[in-house]
Amino acid sequence: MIPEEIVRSPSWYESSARNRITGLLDAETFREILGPAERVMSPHLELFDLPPAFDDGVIVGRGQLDGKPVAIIAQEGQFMGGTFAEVSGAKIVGLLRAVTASAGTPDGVSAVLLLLDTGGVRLQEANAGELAVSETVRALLGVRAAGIPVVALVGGRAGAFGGGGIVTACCSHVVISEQGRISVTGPEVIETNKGAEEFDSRDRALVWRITGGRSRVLLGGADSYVKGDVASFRAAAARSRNAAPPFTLETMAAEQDRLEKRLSSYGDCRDTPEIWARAGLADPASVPDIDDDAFLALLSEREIKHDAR
Amino acid sequence: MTPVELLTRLFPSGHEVVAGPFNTLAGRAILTDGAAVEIVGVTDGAPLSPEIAIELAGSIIRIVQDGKKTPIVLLIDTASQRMTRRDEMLGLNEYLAHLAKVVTLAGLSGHRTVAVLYGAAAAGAFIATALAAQTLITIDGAHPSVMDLPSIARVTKLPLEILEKKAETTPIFAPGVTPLAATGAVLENWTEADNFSDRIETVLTLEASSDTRDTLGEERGGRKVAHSVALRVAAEFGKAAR
Amino acid sequence: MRDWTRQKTERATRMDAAAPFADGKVVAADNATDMLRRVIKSGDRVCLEGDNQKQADFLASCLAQVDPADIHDLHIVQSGLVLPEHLDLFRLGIAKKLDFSYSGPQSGAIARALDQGKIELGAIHTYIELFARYYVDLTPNVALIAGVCADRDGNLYTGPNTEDTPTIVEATAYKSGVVIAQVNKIVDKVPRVDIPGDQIDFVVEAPRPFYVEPLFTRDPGAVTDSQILMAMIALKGIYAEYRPKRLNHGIGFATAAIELLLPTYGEKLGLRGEVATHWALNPHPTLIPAIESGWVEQIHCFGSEVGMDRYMSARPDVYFTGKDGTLRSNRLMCQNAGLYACDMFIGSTLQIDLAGNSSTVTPDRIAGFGGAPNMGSDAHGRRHVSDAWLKAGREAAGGAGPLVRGRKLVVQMVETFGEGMKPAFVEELDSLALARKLNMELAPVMIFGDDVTHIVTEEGIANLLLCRNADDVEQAIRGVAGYTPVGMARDRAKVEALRQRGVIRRPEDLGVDPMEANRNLLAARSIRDLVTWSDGLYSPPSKFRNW
Amino acid sequence: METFTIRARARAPLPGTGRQAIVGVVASGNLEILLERSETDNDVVVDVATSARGFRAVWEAVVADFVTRSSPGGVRFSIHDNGARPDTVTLRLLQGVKLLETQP
Repeated sequence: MIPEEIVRSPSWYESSARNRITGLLDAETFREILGPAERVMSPHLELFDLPPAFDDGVIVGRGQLDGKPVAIIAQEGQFMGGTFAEVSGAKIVGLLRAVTASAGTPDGVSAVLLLLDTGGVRLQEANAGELAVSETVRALLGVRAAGIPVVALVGGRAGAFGGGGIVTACCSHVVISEQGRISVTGPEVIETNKGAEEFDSRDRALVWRITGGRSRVLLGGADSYVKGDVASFRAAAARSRNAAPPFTLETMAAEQDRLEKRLSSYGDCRDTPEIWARAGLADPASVPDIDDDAFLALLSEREIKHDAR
Repeated sequence: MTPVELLTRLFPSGHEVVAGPFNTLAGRAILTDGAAVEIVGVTDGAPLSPEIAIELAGSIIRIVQDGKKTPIVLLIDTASQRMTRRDEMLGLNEYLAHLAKVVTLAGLSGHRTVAVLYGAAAAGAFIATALAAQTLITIDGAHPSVMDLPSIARVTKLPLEILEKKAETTPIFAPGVTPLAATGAVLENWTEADNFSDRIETVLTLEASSDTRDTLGEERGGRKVAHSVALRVAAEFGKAAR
Repeated sequence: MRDWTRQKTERATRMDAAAPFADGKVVAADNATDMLRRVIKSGDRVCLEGDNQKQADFLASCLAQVDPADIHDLHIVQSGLVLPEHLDLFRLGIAKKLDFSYSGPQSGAIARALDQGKIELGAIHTYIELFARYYVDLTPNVALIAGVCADRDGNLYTGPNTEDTPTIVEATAYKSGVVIAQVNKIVDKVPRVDIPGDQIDFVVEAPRPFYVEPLFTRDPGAVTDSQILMAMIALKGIYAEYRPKRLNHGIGFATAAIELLLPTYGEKLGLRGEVATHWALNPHPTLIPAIESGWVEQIHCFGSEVGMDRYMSARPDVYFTGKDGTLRSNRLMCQNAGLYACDMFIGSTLQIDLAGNSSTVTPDRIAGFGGAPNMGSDAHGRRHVSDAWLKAGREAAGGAGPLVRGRKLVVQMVETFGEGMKPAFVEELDSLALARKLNMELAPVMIFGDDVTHIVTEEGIANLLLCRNADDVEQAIRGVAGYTPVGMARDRAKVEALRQRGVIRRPEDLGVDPMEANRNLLAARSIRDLVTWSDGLYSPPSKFRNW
Repeated sequence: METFTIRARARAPLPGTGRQAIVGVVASGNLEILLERSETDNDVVVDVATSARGFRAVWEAVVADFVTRSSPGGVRFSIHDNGARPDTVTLRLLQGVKLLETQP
């Protein structure tokens, strides 16, 4: 009765951070660090008369994916927009530093899975949040420099905005679904500052054409495009940890080249269908509307893989 | 303070820095002992665009490729990242991340990296520039911020006056050098009376291989729990493996 | 000797005055305001077509530009007062008196204007009631209407959004009024003639297409577990119980949840083909999965819905379509269908009092009624029978006597607490305070308690048909009012006795497990899923997309 | 924010051996509940921190009904609430005890 294309298995977009972890890792392997019962919570939300969360919206720990140990970090986008703050950020940074320190030891992991679902910095803790992003960037690159891939998974309600967009692009590999969004300044903020003529945030098709999963993967801003179910994210995470670029001067020089070319090729475009037309896509206007299977087929035809991240 | 005034005070022994495209600058300076320092910068409070980010990153990659492990001083006067639909469409997040990555790579590759913030830096641009260096120095009058208070008021739906009042009790969210220094973002703030040349030479000799900003924030009382939380997570990480 | 043709003479005078601004029937957009100045006179009754969906928005902005010194004291008679320009007419002094049905986004502004004395209020009607008065005592002198396209003879294609237009035009044109249509385009030949040209006096090609509000689009992504629980309770306790085949749904999320549960939970209950086969309903996108799963025989629509046109054209066995292939909607006909030919109305409300009266009025908003009081009322003139109708009638009568007539099922679904933890159950409706403040003789009540047969909340069902006196009704309502003050003040013994009588049925009495009420039960969990169900035929408006 | 503690006596201890569980998220109109088997016998403790002021009586009624229905003796419920309605609170409480009961 129900069309096959309608995902009936748990949807990444709808799942909580905890349920995403459960679906992503091998059964019964997740070990949470500083779990809810430890009550490591934001000391600042009280000042704003806001209820805290037992985990401050970030769940960290380790487990196994296809039998190999991984470290995992998941932001809960429904709590305070999944924001980077003093405690939530410190949990991320602490885990990343521990991964680097354990590289090559029996406690080492094969990869870090970073489940982003964030509006960026928590403004009630703006300075701590901003620093947490900066410390995350540095700790994450430390992990990569130690030879351990960091895989970003983006497909939650909050997307990966603000500092979250920057952190995403620092990862070795970015997995995204149609609903996933990556950006720095959110459409609402651009509209507030520059007017609806610059960016009409209520035009959601436009928002997705600019920031959404399909646009990002076509432009090279994400590496793996998956259907929106948790199982597809799991499969992509397992695949991509073996094919991640190292964090080296060569990779950065290649990224410099890749990003320079993007600017010179598409810098004068106003909307993504212009980019796609210029890139030689047969029917650029249809890209947002075709189904996932058709889009995946289009991607595999074009082979836009790059190692420059 | 203009970039030239700043350079003259930092490097009285000499500097050869030229303006590049898009409000960037690049060049070299000489320390009092004759050692060289690479200079990369952004000027005039220019919002950080993909063009600026890629220009700065390109300069730094060439420095690292040089292989001499010369210290790099970043002179920063930007704004926030540029807020346009076009820049976001082109993946501004990747350009900002690329810049942050390249600055970090320089540090990991043996270059001492110090950012001197002599103007503004905000939000994502702050992360990609000043905060990406191993050490951040501010000059009196510098204005680092995450977001200005009126915008925070709008997003948090709190009246500005209330927010201003709360800012008096905690450095955790308000813009400016003092609160950001308290949270550990800024190592030192230099005033008009300071000898910039002595100072920069001292800072360049500091060991900076690990990120100690959370320790600094704990010591200064601006971020009381970040460091201990990070340590607890790290301590548990090994245990969770068994 | 009395002149029996004054209206015809007056009309001829106005037409002559307007002629210089027209080329035959065609008026250039730039001339529209000047033409209106010649055609409309102070004190006229004017229908400026606008309902809860389509708007003659260009003509509205033209009318708002006339000088109140030239034209004033207009009496506005139209179903929807929803554009800012509509309010401008009163603010500027062009219009004075108002008879309407629905205000939606302007509900706050109307309440303020009434309070300030800017509007002299005739009455708030249900649609069908206002339309009826067009033919008795509120006949428009001038009608400003909207269509998709027209030819130079004035033949009008109103298309999927036909809605109120034929009703307005009929009343105006056949009583010597003047009818002016704004169209998106003037063409050589219209796809079909919805309104014949001899009823249309002028056509104006508007600079942009007339506005249509996607009022009936509910994003499955926003359906909550509580709404799913209520939908399960309704399906098991009402649909499966009474088997209503012909029905109307309101626009709330709870009924959207029912629509999305039909192919899943409804299928499990074995209800396909047994209930909900024939509808008087706008083209709800959330009904697509049920239609595609073979639940629905046919649907007649009040209006269209943005993005649904292609889908409906491809499903002519279900929807009413013209020879050109597009939907034909008609609000008057569909309202009639809802009143006389449906066995059930089920919809949401904002407030219910202890007698079961319900209202969507809040202290500072007058949203009007639209069609709900009509859909949600028992038609005493009904004479044909159906099983559902008879069963409800027998429950109300307490038996099956020789002259027991049926009852329409009128079901109100409401979560015990609304936005901001505001209790939905109250001792006194806010509309009474509003009526006192504005000196209204009749407080605006959406559905009177004596028409309501069932109230569904997340706490269960109160079956008012089985109540035998006012005390039964009050305790039955308190019994499903949960933890609101009204609910906490219930008489526990009486409520338990009502439960024994089957007046109150809890989820557990129905075999509904609240733990199973979750979004995995929905046949579609997102707008994107609805597009997939429709095989790509549904193209939702941009504001509903997340791709 | 308003915080208070509600104490109750259940008919019996909650079955099962799970030590702790968490359900829900502190999203708008939602809540999280941390359940810990830390009380003795039939004691039930509910610590509430809620963003909605003035609803203590409602919380007490909800908890009383829940304790009658589920008998979660020996469990401490720690709640962070962001304006959840009573039916959501009841649902999360039921989900929580089910999770705690069935956990290894």
